[in-house]
Amino acid sequence: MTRISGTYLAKRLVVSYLTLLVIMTLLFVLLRSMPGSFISSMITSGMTAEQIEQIRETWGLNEPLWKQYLDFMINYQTGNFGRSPTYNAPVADLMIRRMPRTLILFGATFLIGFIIGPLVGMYLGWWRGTKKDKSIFSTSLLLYSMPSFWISWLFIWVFNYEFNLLPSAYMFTQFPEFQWTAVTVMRDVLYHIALPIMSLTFIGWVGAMLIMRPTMNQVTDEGYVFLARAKGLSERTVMIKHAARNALIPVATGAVVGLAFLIDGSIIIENVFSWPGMGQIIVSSVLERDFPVAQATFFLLAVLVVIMRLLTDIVYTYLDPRIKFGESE
Amino acid sequence: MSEKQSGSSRRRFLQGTGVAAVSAGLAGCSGEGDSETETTEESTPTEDQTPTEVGDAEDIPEGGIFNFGMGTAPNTLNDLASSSAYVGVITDRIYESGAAIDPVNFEMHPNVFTDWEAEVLDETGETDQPNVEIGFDVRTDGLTWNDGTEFTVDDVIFTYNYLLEQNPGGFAASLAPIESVEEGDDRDCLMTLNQPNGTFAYDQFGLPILPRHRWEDVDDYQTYEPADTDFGPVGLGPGVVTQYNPDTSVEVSFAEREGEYNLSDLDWRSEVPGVIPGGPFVDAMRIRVYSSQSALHQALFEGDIDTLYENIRTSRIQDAEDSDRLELLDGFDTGYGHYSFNTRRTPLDDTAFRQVLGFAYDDVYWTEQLQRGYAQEGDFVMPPGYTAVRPETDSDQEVLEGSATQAFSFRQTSPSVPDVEGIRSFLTEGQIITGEGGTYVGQEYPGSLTGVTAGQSEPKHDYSFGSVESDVLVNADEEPDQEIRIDGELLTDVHDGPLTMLLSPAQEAPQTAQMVDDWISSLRQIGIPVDREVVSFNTRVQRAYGSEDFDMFTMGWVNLSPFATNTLYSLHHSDNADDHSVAESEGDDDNTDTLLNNPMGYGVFEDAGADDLIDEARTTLDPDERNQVSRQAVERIYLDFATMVTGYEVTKWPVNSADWTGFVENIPGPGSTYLGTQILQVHRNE
Amino acid sequence: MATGQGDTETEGESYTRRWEPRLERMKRGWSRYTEHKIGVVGLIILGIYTLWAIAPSVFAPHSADWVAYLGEPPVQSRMSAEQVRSLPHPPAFGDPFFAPLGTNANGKGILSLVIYSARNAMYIGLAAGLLSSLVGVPLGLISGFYGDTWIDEAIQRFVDIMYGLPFLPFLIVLVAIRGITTTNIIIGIAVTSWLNNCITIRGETLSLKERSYVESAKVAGASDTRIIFRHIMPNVLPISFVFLAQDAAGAVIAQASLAYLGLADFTANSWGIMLENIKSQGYIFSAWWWLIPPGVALMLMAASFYFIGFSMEDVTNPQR
Amino acid sequence: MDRSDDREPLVEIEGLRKHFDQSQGIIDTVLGREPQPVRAVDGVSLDIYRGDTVGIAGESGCGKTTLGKLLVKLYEATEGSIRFDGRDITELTREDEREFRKRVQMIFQDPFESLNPRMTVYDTVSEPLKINDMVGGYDERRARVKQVLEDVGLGPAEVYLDAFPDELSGGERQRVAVARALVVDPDFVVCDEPVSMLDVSIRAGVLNLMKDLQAEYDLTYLFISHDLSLIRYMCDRAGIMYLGDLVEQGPTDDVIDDPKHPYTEALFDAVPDVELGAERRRANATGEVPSPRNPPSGCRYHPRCAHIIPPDGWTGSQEAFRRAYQFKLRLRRGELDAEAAREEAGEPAEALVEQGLTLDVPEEYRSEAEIESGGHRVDVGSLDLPGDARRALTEAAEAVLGGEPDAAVDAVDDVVTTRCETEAPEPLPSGTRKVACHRYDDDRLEGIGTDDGGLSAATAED
Repeated sequence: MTRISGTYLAKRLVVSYLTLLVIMTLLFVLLRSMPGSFISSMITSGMTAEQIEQIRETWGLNEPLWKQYLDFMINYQTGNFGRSPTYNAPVADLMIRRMPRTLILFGATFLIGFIIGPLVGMYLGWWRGTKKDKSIFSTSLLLYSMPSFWISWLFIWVFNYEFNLLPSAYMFTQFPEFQWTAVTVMRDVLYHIALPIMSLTFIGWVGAMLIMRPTMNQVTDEGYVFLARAKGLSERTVMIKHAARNALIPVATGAVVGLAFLIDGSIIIENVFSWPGMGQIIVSSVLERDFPVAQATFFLLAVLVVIMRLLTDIVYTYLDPRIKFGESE
Repeated sequence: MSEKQSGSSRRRFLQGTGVAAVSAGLAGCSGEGDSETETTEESTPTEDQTPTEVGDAEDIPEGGIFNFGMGTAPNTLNDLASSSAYVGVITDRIYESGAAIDPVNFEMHPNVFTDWEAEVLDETGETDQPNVEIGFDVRTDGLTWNDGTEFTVDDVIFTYNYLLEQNPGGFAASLAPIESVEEGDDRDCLMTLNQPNGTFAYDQFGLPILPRHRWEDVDDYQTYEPADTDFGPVGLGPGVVTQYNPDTSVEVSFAEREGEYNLSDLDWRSEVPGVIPGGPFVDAMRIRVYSSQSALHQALFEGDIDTLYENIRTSRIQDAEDSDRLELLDGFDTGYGHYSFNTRRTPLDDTAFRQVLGFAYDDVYWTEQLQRGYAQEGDFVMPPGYTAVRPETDSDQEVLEGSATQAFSFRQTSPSVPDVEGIRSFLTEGQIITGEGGTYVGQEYPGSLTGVTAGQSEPKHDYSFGSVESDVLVNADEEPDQEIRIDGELLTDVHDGPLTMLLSPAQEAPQTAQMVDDWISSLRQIGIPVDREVVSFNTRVQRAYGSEDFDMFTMGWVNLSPFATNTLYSLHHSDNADDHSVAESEGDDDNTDTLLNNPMGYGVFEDAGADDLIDEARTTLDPDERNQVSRQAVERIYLDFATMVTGYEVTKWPVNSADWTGFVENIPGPGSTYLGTQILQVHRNE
Repeated sequence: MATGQGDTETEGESYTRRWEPRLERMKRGWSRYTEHKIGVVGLIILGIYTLWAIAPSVFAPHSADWVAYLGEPPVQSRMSAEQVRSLPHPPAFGDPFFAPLGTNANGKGILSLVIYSARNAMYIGLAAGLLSSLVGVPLGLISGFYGDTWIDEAIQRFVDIMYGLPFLPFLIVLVAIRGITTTNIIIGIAVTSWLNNCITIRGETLSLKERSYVESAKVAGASDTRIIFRHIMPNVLPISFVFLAQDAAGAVIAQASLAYLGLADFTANSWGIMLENIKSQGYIFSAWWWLIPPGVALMLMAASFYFIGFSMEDVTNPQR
Repeated sequence: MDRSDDREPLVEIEGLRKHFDQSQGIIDTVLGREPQPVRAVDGVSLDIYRGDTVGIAGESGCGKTTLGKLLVKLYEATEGSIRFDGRDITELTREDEREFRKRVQMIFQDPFESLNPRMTVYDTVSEPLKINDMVGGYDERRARVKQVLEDVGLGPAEVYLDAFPDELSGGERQRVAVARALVVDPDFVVCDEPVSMLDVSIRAGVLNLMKDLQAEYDLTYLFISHDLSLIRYMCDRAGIMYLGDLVEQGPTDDVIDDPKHPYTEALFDAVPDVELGAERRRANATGEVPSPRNPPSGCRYHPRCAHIIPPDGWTGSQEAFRRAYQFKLRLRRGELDAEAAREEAGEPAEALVEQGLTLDVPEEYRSEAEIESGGHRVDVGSLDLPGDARRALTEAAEAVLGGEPDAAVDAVDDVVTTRCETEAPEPLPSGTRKVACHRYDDDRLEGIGTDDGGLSAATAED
């Protein structure tokens, strides 16, 4: 069982880092190519040229672009994300405040989606071609085709507007009157997260299912499954213990795709449900040309994606000992 | 009109997401309630300078928490650095200013300053205008900072000098005329202005008073964040910030304020109809932030909040009326929506041509169809609630209704169909509405109300109509039969392409987009090649106000001054316009990327401008005289038609009347501009 | 040599004989496709949408400019205040007007708008799908064919970088830079969605080029171009069609998401815009006839693309 | 020998090497890391005569397929030369290359992979004609294709012309592959395991067909297979490959009946059915095939060799040396299990020596003690191990137990040495063939050595 070699890991880390640098460069160029600037909302009638110059200086816009670029690249190496003009606060504070909220939403959705998805995919792959498979598969494709905001509205309509069962805004009760204990806070968060998660996972699990189904189907033809069956093990045992384990590998890699879905989904969902995370500000910061915030959110999401890619590679090796990275055959 | 700018001493943007849904039926109507009230002397305070115990207040039940909702997050508690109206919802509870305006009569009253007196000096400063010295006294008795610290005259002097030194963008216009503020001999303080200003109590006394012990050490106001300090922002106001989660919720407590607050007990309050002295009566105001208007309204109807910022959206008015819990309070617009034209460009340089653009604007479609009656037809650059400076004042015409306000109303052959032939002959016959009475495109015009005339007496260009040739019109769905010629040439040749209207993406203002469509369609039917370009708010601000690179654009103003002069100066005076005619020849000193509020270039050219009237109004100290000149300026601006006022909103402010009472109605911006008044007097129902 | 057997055939006959087997093959492929019910359903749905897109006026009860109470343009009158207040109007069948799915707040018929919007969605879906295939497939082919060279490395690093830019926010920036028009939205979607195509096609090409039929073509002297176009491309195309279908579905949904965020061309008739309008005008919970149809139409279009795509995958994938 | 005298070789291979670079990432290049190539073919020299069928045999991974592909120019050689019909094929002009492509063809192993699933039989078979512009019109081409198809036994051709590969059986496919190779009327065909993927029942048909076609088309074959019986059946001459090099080549019958190289010997031992009725044995070779990325020095086979040559002064038996050498190898690879030795009863160093002297070979070659202990120990006493060697081993074992592996290696290095480890043997003529083994160095120079009585197979007779 080869594990990942140190040099391979080091190499991947270096490549990931370089990739991030390029992404940052791209980000800088893209964001600065947008017309307009946050400075528009700060400059007012009657201001003197010096005042305007002073504002530009405060926000570092008077520097030549290459200098701004260099500052950006260098500052980010030291974790200095700058200051947001629209929030009048260090961007890092903003990120620290909002990132965990988004990660909670991400994490929960990811977990649920990647439990339901592969399970259903396993089932469908195993029974591929049967009526059950066909009907469930086509239904799930229908779900997959729904715009996430639309399904959110439908859920809010049913669960909030009509029956008032679940709240449609915030991550927890604002101005709570109950005692703050671990249990109450937990319950409160669960109560609030229910609708956003339902909306996201309602669509999200299909992605994992789509990956699981064909690979599961493929492994059913493999010898070891045949062998397990021949041994007289029950269908269920064979399906879960022998086939599914091996079919999980592509699902692990598919997690990156799932992440992309989550990022897109969370932008929409956070906006629909007043969930105060990263998704909310990423759109508004672009629209308001708040470059420091936009840069930081994009950057952090890129870091997330890059880390996930790395992790999936590692998970990959552990799931499938046949695959060796950085090892010669 | 989803995005607006505020034209008061503070420029505040309602950020893109806030729907400024126009509301309120015409029933119960505009200006009627208090239209007789004249704007009175505001430079001299009313007599009462000491707080009095108000008998009524004792009967008013105190306590309770008032829940407030907003659709945009307040990003900071730094009142100086922010221009967001949503920040003001919080900071206006914290900071007080020298003088206060009452929302009913628009009079200036003592607030932190007890009384004042202005004297025009002989000497002149850098400007050619005579300097003015204002002496004022400061209320130090019975008033403390909200952290309990003692308030002194020194704080006031510090504030003005600090602001002069830092010159925050939002206050620049009010600070510019201030020469100095120092300790006085007879009076507590002496302020010197470099020019006479009849509305100094509104402008210069409207600046927030800052605590020296907090701001002294702040070297750069822009990066200071009061929310990060252990107490939060310190001011003279009734509130303290006790919880601040800018993304979701903020609590402003009145019960937990340290020290004494007596500004709501001032005598003048009991004399203003509808105003209840003695507040605030609630323990706290809790502000919840929602990420969308849908969520915000959802919360209102679910009872999570008692009211929301600004307005209820049109689509929920019926629901609110059906609700037992909610009541809709009527109010007025504090600004106007407009289409503005770049008078530097041919043929927009011609008043006659611009007036035709007005003939094509279907006001009724806008107010009745798109806004469902929750908007008023636009005419003058002062909203109908500011009666003192409306040209109808001193005439027999009703506000908004008189035929003199209908000079540029939609010319139609049958409902919603433009009178193409009539409009074309208006142009070809060389007609122009100068202010003289007459019949223009089949509609009577009685002549101007104030006797002013337009800057131009006859058209600049020779207009004719010929075969359709420009691409825009050839491909147009409207299929016009003729196209306009300007001095014998195609518009697209004279102007280098069709006229282009800049408007926002329809995300929150689909009605505006629809209206522009309808207007463009009418213009095309007439034979004028017009196109449309969708650009985001920021881009539009930059294109229009920054580089003046536009033909026409749509936007709106809120929070205009009820005293007109300041607003007229900053929005319609040539001082606030870049003169691009100079750019080509001599240097670009006169052309900056500064966001100047007069992008039309109105007043830059001789044939269209109200500079003289505005200048006169600004330096006139007598209020009556000043208002009269202002009215003339307003009508001149109307006739010159560099900016087309498309409408005023009818405000419907939803409040939870089942639990709360004490609101003032029929004032401008009841849920926004004068939200402070409401918060001071809201109290529990018995 | 072997013509001695006496089979003298004309040009035409020989031509038919050459093509017959291909037709036969297509027929067989088709019959294999039709075994997948969802594929057929997808085709039927898409067929209906295509008809809507080509001739909406035949199917819609009104034109897209029709307005409740007033009828088709040119309109010579206005709605009364009461009429305006009745909007958005629930489904009506002749009294006071005919609008089987009701109207929106401006009095436009929902059914008509839904039908007229098919063209926009079709256009965006197919154009974006095609465009992203046109980028992704050649890049994947090149990357795979020159696997393990600097060309491949460069393309793969580029893909890595693009993966690091989250799709929707990146799209927002692109649209912000280039302006909000349908064309730019399509370009934006294509620019961000070719990655999966590229990676899959690359993998496929990598394995195909190791097949011995490619080697035997090389032994016979085939050029790189011939190998790519004659041997690899035909084996890769079916998958790229699958991706085209999936990209098209993704594009339709992405456009709706952009519309939700207010970044779509509002003058176009589109389902996303209809949904954006119901949000911005505030009728989400009060006009189900306006909320449901555009969403269902969108869902069915995306689903039909998915249906077709996955059925094709089954057909082209010889596994089963 | 007789055949080679009167004919010109069609293909002459000299010192051919093909090294595959492990893909070099940017990072490696930046860091200047040395690539460690896979030495797939490493110094092959071989002549193939017109009309011959030359077989190449060897375990999978020994480089025989690479050799085949080098011959048809699918790969460029890293070093060495291939001359086809007198011309170096690495220096062909465009025109010559065209000619070369017509004259040299290859038949691949897997008929399921070697036919493009999206091309009909006609398209596939006619493709080389089209590429090389060989036959004029469509009809002519079609006729040519039909004829070849019928030649390969796919008649009537009409039935097959428009068929797709997935409609054909494996045998039919391979016949199509043969037809494709023959359609250009080549001189030389490389057959890479042409029947290994086919059912046993149809192998003979295809093989016989190939034999028939050889006569009909006047072909020269290079026949690559791991199956020695096939080689024997098909080939006039055979070459045995090990780790990229030919260790022995000569007339098939000679090579098979009388293998000279220890590897050949082991290889044939491994094949039970070379001679029917012969006693079934397993290869007397230790361990596994080493990585071609880092092949052993000297004779590549020496670590596994049963006949490894003791140094001149060796007083013990050859078997004892072989075991002592295994001890040294284990020592170097760090495979000696000190823990296990400590747990054993008795002296740990002794136990370690016993452990190190075991042979990882099939049971029939093991000593009794080994069999008893399950391959973990040998009875040192029964081995004819010279005293100094014995001492060196014990010393080394103690060093290992003391945690000084370097010292351990030093201890045995001087005592347990062999020419096989240090000198690469040249393929030298030995009778009718060429053998690359040091045992035959002396043979050529001064007759066969006398001290290799341990040889289990027949010794060389000349």
